[in-house]
Amino acid sequence: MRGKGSIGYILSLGFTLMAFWLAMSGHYTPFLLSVGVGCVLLCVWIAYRMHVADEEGQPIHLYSSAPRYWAWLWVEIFKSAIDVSRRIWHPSLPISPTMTRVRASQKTDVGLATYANSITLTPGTITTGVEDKILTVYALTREGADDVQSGEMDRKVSEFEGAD
Amino acid sequence: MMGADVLSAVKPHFPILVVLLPLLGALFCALIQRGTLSWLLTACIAFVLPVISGLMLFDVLKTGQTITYELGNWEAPFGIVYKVDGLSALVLTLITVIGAVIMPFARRSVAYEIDSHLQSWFYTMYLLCLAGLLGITITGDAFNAFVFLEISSLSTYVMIALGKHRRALLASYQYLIMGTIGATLYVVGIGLLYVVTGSLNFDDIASRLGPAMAERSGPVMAALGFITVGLSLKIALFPMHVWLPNAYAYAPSFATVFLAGTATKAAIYLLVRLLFTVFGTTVPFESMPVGHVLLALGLAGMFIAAFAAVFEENAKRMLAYSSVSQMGYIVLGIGLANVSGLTGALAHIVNHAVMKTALFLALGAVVYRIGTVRLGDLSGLGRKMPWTMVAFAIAGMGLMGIPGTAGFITKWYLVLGALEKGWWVIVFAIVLSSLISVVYMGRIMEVLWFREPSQAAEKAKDPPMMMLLPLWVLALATIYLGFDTRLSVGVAAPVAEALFGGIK
Amino acid sequence: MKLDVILRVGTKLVLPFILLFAFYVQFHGDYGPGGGFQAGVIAAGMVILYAIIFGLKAAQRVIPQELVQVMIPLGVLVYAGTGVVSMLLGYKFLEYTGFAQKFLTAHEWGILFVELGVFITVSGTMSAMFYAFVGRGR
Amino acid sequence: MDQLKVFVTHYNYFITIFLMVAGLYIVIARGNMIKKLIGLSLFQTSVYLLYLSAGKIVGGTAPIYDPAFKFYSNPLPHVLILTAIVVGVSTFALGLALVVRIHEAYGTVEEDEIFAKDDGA
Amino acid sequence: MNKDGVSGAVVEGASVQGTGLIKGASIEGVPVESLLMMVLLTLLAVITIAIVRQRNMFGVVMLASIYSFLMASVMMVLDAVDVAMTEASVGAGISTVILLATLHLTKSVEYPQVRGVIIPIFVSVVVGAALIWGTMSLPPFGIVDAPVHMHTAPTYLAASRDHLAPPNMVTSVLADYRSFDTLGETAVIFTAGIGVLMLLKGRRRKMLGESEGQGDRGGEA
Amino acid sequence: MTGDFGSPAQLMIAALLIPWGAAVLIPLFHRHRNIREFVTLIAASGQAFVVWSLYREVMNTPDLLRNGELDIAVWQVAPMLELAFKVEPLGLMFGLVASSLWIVNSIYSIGYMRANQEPRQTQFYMWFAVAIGATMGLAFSKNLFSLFVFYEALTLSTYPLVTHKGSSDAMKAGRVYIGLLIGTSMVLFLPAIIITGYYAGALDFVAGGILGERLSGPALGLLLALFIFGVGKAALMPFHFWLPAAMVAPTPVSALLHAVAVVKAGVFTVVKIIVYVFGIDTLREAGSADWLLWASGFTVLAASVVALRQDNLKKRLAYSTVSQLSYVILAAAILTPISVIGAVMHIAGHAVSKITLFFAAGAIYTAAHKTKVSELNGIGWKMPWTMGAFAIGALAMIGLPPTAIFISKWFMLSGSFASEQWLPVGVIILSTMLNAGYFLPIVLRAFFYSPEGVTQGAGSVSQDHGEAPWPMVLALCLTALMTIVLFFYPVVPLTLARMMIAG
Amino acid sequence: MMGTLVVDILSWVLICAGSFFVITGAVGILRMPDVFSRMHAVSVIDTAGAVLLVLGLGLQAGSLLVVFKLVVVLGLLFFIGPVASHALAQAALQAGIEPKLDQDRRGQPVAGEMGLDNTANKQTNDAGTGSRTQ
Amino acid sequence: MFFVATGAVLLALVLVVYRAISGPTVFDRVLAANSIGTLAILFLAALGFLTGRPEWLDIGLTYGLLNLIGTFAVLKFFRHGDLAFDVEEDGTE
Ligand code: NA
Ligand code: NA
Repeated sequence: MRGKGSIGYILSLGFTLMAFWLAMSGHYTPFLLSVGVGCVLLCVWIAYRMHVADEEGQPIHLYSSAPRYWAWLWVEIFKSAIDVSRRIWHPSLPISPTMTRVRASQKTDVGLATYANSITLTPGTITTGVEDKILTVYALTREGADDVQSGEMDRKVSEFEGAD
Repeated sequence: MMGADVLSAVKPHFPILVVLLPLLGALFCALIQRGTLSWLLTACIAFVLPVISGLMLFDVLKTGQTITYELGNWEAPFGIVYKVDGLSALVLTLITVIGAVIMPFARRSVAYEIDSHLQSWFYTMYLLCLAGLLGITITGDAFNAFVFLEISSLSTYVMIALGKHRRALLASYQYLIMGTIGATLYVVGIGLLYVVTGSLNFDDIASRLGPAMAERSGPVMAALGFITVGLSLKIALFPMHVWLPNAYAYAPSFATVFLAGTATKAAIYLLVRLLFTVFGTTVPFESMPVGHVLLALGLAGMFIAAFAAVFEENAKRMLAYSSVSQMGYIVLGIGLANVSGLTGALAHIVNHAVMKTALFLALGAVVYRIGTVRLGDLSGLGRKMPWTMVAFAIAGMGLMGIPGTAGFITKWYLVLGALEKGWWVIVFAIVLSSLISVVYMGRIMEVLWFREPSQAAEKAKDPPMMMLLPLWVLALATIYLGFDTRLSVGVAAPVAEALFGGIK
Repeated sequence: MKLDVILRVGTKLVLPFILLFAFYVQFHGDYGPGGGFQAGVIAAGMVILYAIIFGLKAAQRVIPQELVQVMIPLGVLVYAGTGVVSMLLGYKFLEYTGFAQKFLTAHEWGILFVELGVFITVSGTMSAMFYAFVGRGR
Repeated sequence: MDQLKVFVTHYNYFITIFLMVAGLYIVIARGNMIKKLIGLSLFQTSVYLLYLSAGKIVGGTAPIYDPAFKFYSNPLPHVLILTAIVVGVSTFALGLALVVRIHEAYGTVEEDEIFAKDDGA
Repeated sequence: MNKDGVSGAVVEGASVQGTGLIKGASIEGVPVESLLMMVLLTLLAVITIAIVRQRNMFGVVMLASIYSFLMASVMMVLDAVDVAMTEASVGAGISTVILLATLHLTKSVEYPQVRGVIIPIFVSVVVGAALIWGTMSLPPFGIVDAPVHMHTAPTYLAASRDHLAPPNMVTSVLADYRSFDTLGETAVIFTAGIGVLMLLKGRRRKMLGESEGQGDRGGEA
Repeated sequence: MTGDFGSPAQLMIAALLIPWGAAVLIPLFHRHRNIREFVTLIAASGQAFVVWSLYREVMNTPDLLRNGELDIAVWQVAPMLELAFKVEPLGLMFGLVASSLWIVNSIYSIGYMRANQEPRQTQFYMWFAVAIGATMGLAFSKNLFSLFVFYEALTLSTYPLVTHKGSSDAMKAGRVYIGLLIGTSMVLFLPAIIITGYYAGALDFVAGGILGERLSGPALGLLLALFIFGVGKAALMPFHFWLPAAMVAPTPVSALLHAVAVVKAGVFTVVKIIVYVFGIDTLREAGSADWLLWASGFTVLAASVVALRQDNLKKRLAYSTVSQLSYVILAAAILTPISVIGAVMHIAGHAVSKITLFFAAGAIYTAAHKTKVSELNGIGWKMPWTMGAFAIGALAMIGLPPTAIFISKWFMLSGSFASEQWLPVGVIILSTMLNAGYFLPIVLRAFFYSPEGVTQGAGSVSQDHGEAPWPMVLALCLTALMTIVLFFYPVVPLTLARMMIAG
Repeated sequence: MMGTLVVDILSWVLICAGSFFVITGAVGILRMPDVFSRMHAVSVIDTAGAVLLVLGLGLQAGSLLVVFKLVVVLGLLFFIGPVASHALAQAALQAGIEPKLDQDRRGQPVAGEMGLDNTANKQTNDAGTGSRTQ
Repeated sequence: MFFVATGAVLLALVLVVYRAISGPTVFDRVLAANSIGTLAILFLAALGFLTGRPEWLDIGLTYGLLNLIGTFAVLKFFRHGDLAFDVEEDGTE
């Protein structure tokens, strides 16, 4: 699982890092550019030593399907945010906290992490634990718990993960 | 020819070299990781430093002019400037000489008391502390002084904590707390001064303080108060001395030896520098009762700490309390606010450093031989370690202020200072407290010389030549400085006059 | 599962960027906030984060104890060395003017060197401290 | 109204003083050595505020030159405080290391208990 | 360096203060910046009280980390961007981590209520009173013609403006004008680093005085 | 001008250095006690010879004391503080006494230390030499600073001697000894010196004094008090009790304390200060020394009364010393030239007679192991030489002819009569009676009482012990002889005293 | 001219909305009954509040550099938010703190991949007293 | 409009600080600390725009990164006490 990454992951990391540097820098003198290249190389080397330049650290295979998934997630997030806000401002604080467990259908750890984090990102639900592909979820309301258990997000993440 | 060329090329850099050499030495010691090699390096550096500072002192005295060195070539209020005048040259020379003299002692003492894998780092700390103290003494910048104060403080905390007894840790912790409070109060004071004058350079602040004082006296006075209290903590002025006895008692012998002679002296230097050069005597001694406060605390310290020393059972702690008491003399001399008093105080900085270092060196040798300094264990050591103990006795007499020793000279000037003010009570107080010092030194001498050897002392013998040498150099210096005062009073008197002349 | 997947995946993603961000802070100190100290702390932060998630031994495999230990004096040496070099060039200690023809360039070089020194010492020290604290008693 | 003005224009200093006093209070009044060190840090932190407040110009900007701006707060206090922060964290780390060792040697980090174990030395 | 020329230029604009960047923004004559800062400072004070009162060490750590964030925000308002960055990284990051490590090593979580409060309060009040007395006549916050802004600062600004130094004056002062201070600062870190290693590296050894009958004075050196 | 053995200045330097040389040499012969003691004897003889030669030079050319030839500035320590030596009549007289008695005491010591098998004899001889060295420095001091340096050196060098036995009693006595002497000197003497320096601007001993009109009467009196009580070695009550306490020391040490050096240094200092710092005339005109008559008179009488009640022989001798020392102070306090001559005479006379008494006491202890007066019945017949010498010493203490002290008392009385001061007259007469009261019984017991607790006849008693070892007897006979010689031939002290008064 | 006005209005809307969510979240942190429920309020700030606010600011940025940095900030917030919440929830549970639950479905069989029978779950309303299988 | 943003964040900050102080559990404080970290970042962003120098968002990034490290440290502290706990080393999980 923690084997050293292939050359593809390393290149990907290098390019991403260089892009990051260029975007952040704002000063494009020869000196700073060469320093940038040097720093990126150093970072890549250390990342390589740390075994983080692998399919977990550089999920290049997911880049293509990401936009669609994120767009869907955004809508979910805002819907939930508005719901939670409504409950917060409601004088009687109408919440019904619920703990539940759901099975995740993702094949990889990245996919699993994406699923768990998506649950947490969505206001109203939090993943409190991951054990053998079973997520423990804490929801602010029963409806929230029902939504998670309905498995729609699970499917979306699996699609996102599985799309080639 | 070559040598002269090199010297003339290097000479302008003397001020920075005094601080830079120990700093570089510390770095290399940290990289070397070999105890003996580090010691060798440290010793080489420690012996070069007094030459440099001695040459500077000589220059300053001969020409009567200050040596300045602009770091990064940025002139005074914009950058940091090193400045060597009589006062700083005196203290620089003192610290470097002490730092060098004790080096032969270091090797075996450190090898005996510090774990072998830490020895090289220990010399790192020593050199850092040295660099810090020298930096405080040479800088002309108030904030730079703080930075170097902290270098010396942090390295001191570490050195103290390396004592073998667990109380060393506690002592270090307590010193860390109090020392940090002191340094922070100092920074607050400097900050207030900066706010009203816009400057950090000692001379520049001094020249801008007049108008600032006229406009806003509150911050200036508050600054004075904070700086005085802050530095008093580092000086271990009563009642802010509580960190010192344990720190000196439980630190490794070599650390104690070094600190006892130098650490508080650099802080005193800084206080004198600020009170006289920056605040210019009028503010501290006329507008505010700083002089009287120092006087009162100095007196209280002289007595209370001396009494504590009388009843102490641990020889190192006894000497540590004695240090607090002796600091009282110095502060008293400052508080007298006249030339004689200040001369006495400055001379005592030198004299006390010499005597106290010698005393702690002797105790260091005792630790090396019998591993304890409990008074009960020292019985009869005079006969078992005669060379060590005769030197101890000589330095001890100096501490009592017996004429013919360095300690007497100090008291002479302090009493003259008090007489000039017509303060008879202080005359007698000085005299009475020397009597107490006779009592506690007498107590330890009696144990050493006139009792049958204890079990611990039975097998003791004089330490190796290397450890005796520094001890004897300083013991003889105690007598020498009691007769030839050109190096103490001879420098201190014109310096004191200059410090007072600055405002007239 | 040996490591919490959420933490592991997240950390892996972000680690190289932390380090690069540290370098960014280091080298853009002339134009914006930052410099050797801040960069050093952030870089050490990366080491610490790695150690927290993957364990001390793993961290010490990547950034060995000996390395951080040498970095502590090395940075100061770089800093002081800059000053020594300026002295050897015939200028005062830490006077950068001799490093290049143009005043500004020379001083930028000087600043670069000393900030580098700060970075090395700070990152080394912070990592070493972390190692020392969490390594105590094991 | 004048008093209000003084209050407003010196509010920074008052808070500085408050932080300082609070830090000092913790150092003196608390026996837990870790808490003491935190108090010490607070005490030091207050100094930052003192310096930085003095360096600020209302309507000014950060001292990073840009032709669009005319007033810059004074950079010198910033530099000094950077140094002070470094000193602070160094002291703090060293203090904590000492506390760790003290705990190993005494089995506690409560000053009173330690003094009791060491019969007041 | 012609300091007078530069400082003159700055003082010239003294009359237009408050019209700088937050355009005309002031509420009841109090500039917006001051207002923001007063709120943040008040929060800082409140957190401080909480730290004083909190006896759970873990809670203290968290409050201290909050304190750092607030302090860093204050620093931002005070235009000290470099300092804010440092405070955030040190206060919220390194300090917290090391503190937590210490808490683990010392098992110190909750400490007992101890000690009298009279003396501490007395000392604190004296220090506070002295400071209040000292600061009452300090220049008001934020004015342009305080001594601090008239003396050396214009030179630093001029150098950056005239392209004799990098735009970030903090960098040029830190690493050039006062680079020796920074060398000292680096040496402080070095000292602390080596010091911590000396104290904590390696195996735990028994120290004198740790044996049975603690408090005996035997074998002390 | 050069004498037979070098110029006067060379003699003076030799006089100052010989004891120190001995102190260095003695420890080198730690293992060879004969050589060690030979060194002591040679040094003592050399010392005496040198000082007497110096005296001869001075007598030959009295200008020597005034032309600055015997005036050696060793080192300027600081402004006003100068380590300097100068020979003047009083100091020369003290030097003569001390160096002469060193020989005798050395002879006696050899006998005493060997007979009693005392431990650490090398240390004893070494410290003794150091003490003599300090005494010489003190005697020839040119100023108060130098005098004080050697005054303290004397105290410190005699401390190991006082505590020589190392017993807890000895330690306790040592503590009292050093505590009182260092204490008074630090707390009173030293400030007095500094005050003098501050007001007079100098610390030199100058004929007629250096203070002049600078201080008013009461202030002058106060300063005088600081000096007199500060010189604890003069043992003016209430700072006298170190002297009886120090009796635990071996007899040669007691001799050193009471006769050769320590207490003599005390009264010497007092006289020197009164004469050369204050000036007799200054003091008399200011009337600042009247209290001193009372104080010293009280001590003379009170100490005598205490001595009457002592059974321990050495204690009785000690209190006698306290009393006799105050004679010197009393004489000086009369403030007439003639009484001051009496003071000088008394220093010499008391030295030789009191050393005789102590030698005798030590001989009794060595031979008979007796320390109490009540045990001395009939001892005179077993130790005739010793007790004979003792009788001479006792006569001297009472002030009867043909002993030296008769002369000094005579001068004192003359001075009082001349200045019509009746208090000293009364004191001297009364104390003479008291002296007789505590010394005559000893002599009577020794020769006329029969031994107690001994049932056998007088003939058999003489078998249990005889005289002490011969060096001791020799020494005490010599000193007894000196006591008498000084009566018939008082020219040396007298001349010097007159020279002193003449200035 | 028209363009800037539109951008300004859009900014206003976004910033106001963002501010609303930020304050809402803060109020939630105050009002919610226990630490777990408060986490939900936090995530309102972390997500909706932050995004809207940053978007509103981004429209006013004027330079691509600032926009990019804003994006990075946002990314970081998105990253920190869930990870921190997850970490905190885990830590709290680890420390033995139990959420005040209206319903605890942990004891029930885990819903399979198909995500069925949530109706069955609704019936068992055992208010957190259900036995935990671990 | 930047003032609105800054003010809103500040108001939120005040509320969260209240939570930080009142607790009641340490986890409430951790939660508050975390939120304050987020709010501080938003505050910095808004303040940058308010004062006309929005480019110093680097500081916000620094906040975020170190806040993350701090949070992870807290988690590790509660899960294992020991910050350097390593599963492979101890193997008890
Ligand atoms: Na959520
Ligand atoms: Na910078």
